[in-house]
Amino acid sequence: MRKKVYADAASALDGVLADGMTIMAGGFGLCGIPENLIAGIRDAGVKNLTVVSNNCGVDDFGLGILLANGQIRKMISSYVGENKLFEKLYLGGELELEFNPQGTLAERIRAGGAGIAGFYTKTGYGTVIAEGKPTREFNGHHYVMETGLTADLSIIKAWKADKEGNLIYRKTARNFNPMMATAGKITIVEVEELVEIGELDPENIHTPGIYIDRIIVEQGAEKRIEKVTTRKREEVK
Amino acid sequence: MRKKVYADAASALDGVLADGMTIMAGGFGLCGIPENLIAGIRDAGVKNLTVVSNNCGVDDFGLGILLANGQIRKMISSYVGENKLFEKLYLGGELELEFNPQGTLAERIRAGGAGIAGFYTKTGYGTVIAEGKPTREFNGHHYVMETGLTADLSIIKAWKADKEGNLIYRKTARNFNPMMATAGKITIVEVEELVEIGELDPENIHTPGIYIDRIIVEQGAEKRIEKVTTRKREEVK
Amino acid sequence: MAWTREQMAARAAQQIRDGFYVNLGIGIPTLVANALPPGMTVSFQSENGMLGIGPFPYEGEEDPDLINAGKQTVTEVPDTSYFSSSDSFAMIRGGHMDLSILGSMQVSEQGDIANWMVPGKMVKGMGGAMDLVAGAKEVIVLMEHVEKSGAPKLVTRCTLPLTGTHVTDFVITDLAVFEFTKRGGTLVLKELAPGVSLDEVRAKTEAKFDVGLAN
Amino acid sequence: MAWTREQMAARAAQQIRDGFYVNLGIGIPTLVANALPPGMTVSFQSENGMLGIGPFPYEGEEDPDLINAGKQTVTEVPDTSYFSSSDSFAMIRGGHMDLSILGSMQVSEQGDIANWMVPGKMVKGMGGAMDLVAGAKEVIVLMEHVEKSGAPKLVTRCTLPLTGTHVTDFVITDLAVFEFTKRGGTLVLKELAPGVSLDEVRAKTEAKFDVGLAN
Repeated sequence: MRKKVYADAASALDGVLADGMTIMAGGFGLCGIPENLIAGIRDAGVKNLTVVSNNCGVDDFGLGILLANGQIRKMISSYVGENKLFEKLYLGGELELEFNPQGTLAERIRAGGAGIAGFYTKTGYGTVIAEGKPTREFNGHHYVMETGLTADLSIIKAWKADKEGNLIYRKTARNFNPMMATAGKITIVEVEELVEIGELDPENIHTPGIYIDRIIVEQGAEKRIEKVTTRKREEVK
Repeated sequence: MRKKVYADAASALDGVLADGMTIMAGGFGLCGIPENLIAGIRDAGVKNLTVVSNNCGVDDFGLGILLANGQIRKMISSYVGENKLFEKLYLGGELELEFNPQGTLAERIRAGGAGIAGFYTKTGYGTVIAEGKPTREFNGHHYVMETGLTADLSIIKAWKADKEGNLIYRKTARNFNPMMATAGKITIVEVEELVEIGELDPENIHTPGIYIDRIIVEQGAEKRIEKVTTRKREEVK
Repeated sequence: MAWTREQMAARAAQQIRDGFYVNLGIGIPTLVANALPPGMTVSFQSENGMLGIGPFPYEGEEDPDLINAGKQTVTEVPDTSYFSSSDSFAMIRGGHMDLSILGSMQVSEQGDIANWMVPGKMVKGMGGAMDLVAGAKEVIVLMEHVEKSGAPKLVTRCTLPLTGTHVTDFVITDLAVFEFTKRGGTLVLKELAPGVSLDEVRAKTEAKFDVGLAN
Repeated sequence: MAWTREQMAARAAQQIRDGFYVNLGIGIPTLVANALPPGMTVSFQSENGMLGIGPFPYEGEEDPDLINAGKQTVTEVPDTSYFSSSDSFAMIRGGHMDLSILGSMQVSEQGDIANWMVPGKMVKGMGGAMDLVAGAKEVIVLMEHVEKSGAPKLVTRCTLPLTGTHVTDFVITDLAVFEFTKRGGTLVLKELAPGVSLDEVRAKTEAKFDVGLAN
């Protein structure tokens, strides 16, 4: 029997957290982030974290709450523009920052999970991103070598899981979650709905259960929208 | 308007074939192979082909019919053991052969479609596969550099397509088809069923339409099984 | 008279061909979607993992799981597909996007783009911009011709940190349209906004360019 | 008396822990699935793109779209998932498979495996074997102790072309069970088949090994 289902974030995080560890956190902006697990890490108080995540939340939500709590030592991200606290900590030298182009970040995580130690991309050639990295020419074009990325722990968000950990994501809440699922030594998923094994369509499983160690059902998630943009409804004739 | 749907293999292949070209052909064994498109290439008689495919069919079926017709100059494959004609042509010097480990072949094709010019894998380090290839050490382990692979044409097989070319595959007939869809300069898909745009679930599209140039509906496919293995039905109580 | 932002977007929309797959950056480029002539089939991609982007949702129908790369709420269209960030950038990096339209702070006469970082200011990050300029088949920069300070943005060499080198095909500003003869080739002035003179463009452009105006 | 193929498979099955994800090669390894003790949750992976493999189908229910890596018709189980070949080998190469059980022609005392090619004979190809031995957390070789000619298959150095170097953890033959102390470490004899003597194993083994038999 595989027992992957845990009662809540605290129990799922029990025994896997340590000061100084590297954590990958799924999501793009505030979309598809594991809210309960982030809160659980805040409550656990673990420190000196290196966090790999495309963004760093906003001041009072998402990974921003770990920043505010002084738990993050270094971020590996592609964009952190939505977070004023980030700016303050960074400029004050309290926070390390490694920028990766978004596609390079996504590919480094995929590579880490896929046993690819390094790969060559055109992205960033001739820019500051390539400084100090090996380069190579293929068919007359220049490429930069980037390395695979793994983490001690990945915390991700999915829409549904079965009890084996087979996952499906919803719309653009998929984003970085599938790759991070593969790149964590331990991967914990937070889902909106847990179903029995056999209820998900085997042809449409986005992440096979082999990548998932622990599962919790999300409780009281806010699912905040960063930028509400709408159009006016046309007049009904 | 995108007009991707063609009447049959002959019309879909019209204008894209040339002697000496490189063709990727989807499938694993005889499972998930584009039968109509292979027959169309045989009928077109184009020669000196380099064919990238995990296997080479059997003597009278699958890519075997292009071998029999003397159209293939070189194969890039991981396993060709099911084909006696292959052996004869190869030993007679009429056929070039490049073996890739199956995972390396799959990853090279994915890389080719994804703009990754090269990558480092442990697979094959210290074996004949690594001869002449750059190697590199990452964290004390040895890796071989393999290059991305693209083709002039990819012919693939899917279960369903909508008219935009969004695809879903069926069971293990998926295999190499999704990566090859991304790595062909032109990609033609052969499907069992064509549906209207909007009929496929956007969360479960295995290959987005951007990768698909031409679509045909399969006619009279045999879907041969290479090795029928069954168990006896239990007695009904 | 210089083009408005909407007119710049409309001019960029003219570069889009029927059937194109297009990625629009944030800012002025987002206006391009609304400027397309009717009857064209164009799919917009968002690098957070969506191909086939519809308009903003009706009020009250926003879905927190459905946003574009600018983090704005959007909607599906009938041919929408969703995928992961790695699959999304495989699509971008692999050269499958016909066109990327994005803003910039500087473009050099070699087609280098600098659009992600101003030294001394807080660095927000490059997001997907470096992948887009490296990967798209065609790159159009949409930007004001000069800085608020009046400093030229079409420059001999970018003084700001680069996003990519030799990556620009087309530059559309509020004053003029430029095209590179090829990647890393020569910059050519193709059009002037109505009432804008060649002299004004020369005065406000540091980059060397040829004049290839249609008459 | 030497172990039968079924007994070898049963011995290999003892190495499988509850919850394991396992890839079985063709030949004797396929017999391992039937030798598992009841009550264990084990998922079998097939490198052509399937996790969670059921038994062979009933006669008449074969599905041409549902085969294993040996090209045999198989069935689904309730937790089956399907994926592409690149995703499948990402799973294998990335170290996510707990165990790979495969046959071999030779295993060296350094744990090198040679199982894909005999020079002079027609080369069939390595298929997924090189990826499996390089990627799986644990690799068990199941093979006859000697060639039909009587030549040892546990050798000082492989004379056949290699599949991987320093990759073997466990070797189960019809005569004995061996374990490597670690990857690339020392080969240790752990068990003898009933009625098989240490002398017989010594005589039929070229590879240097320590004796660590339980009493």
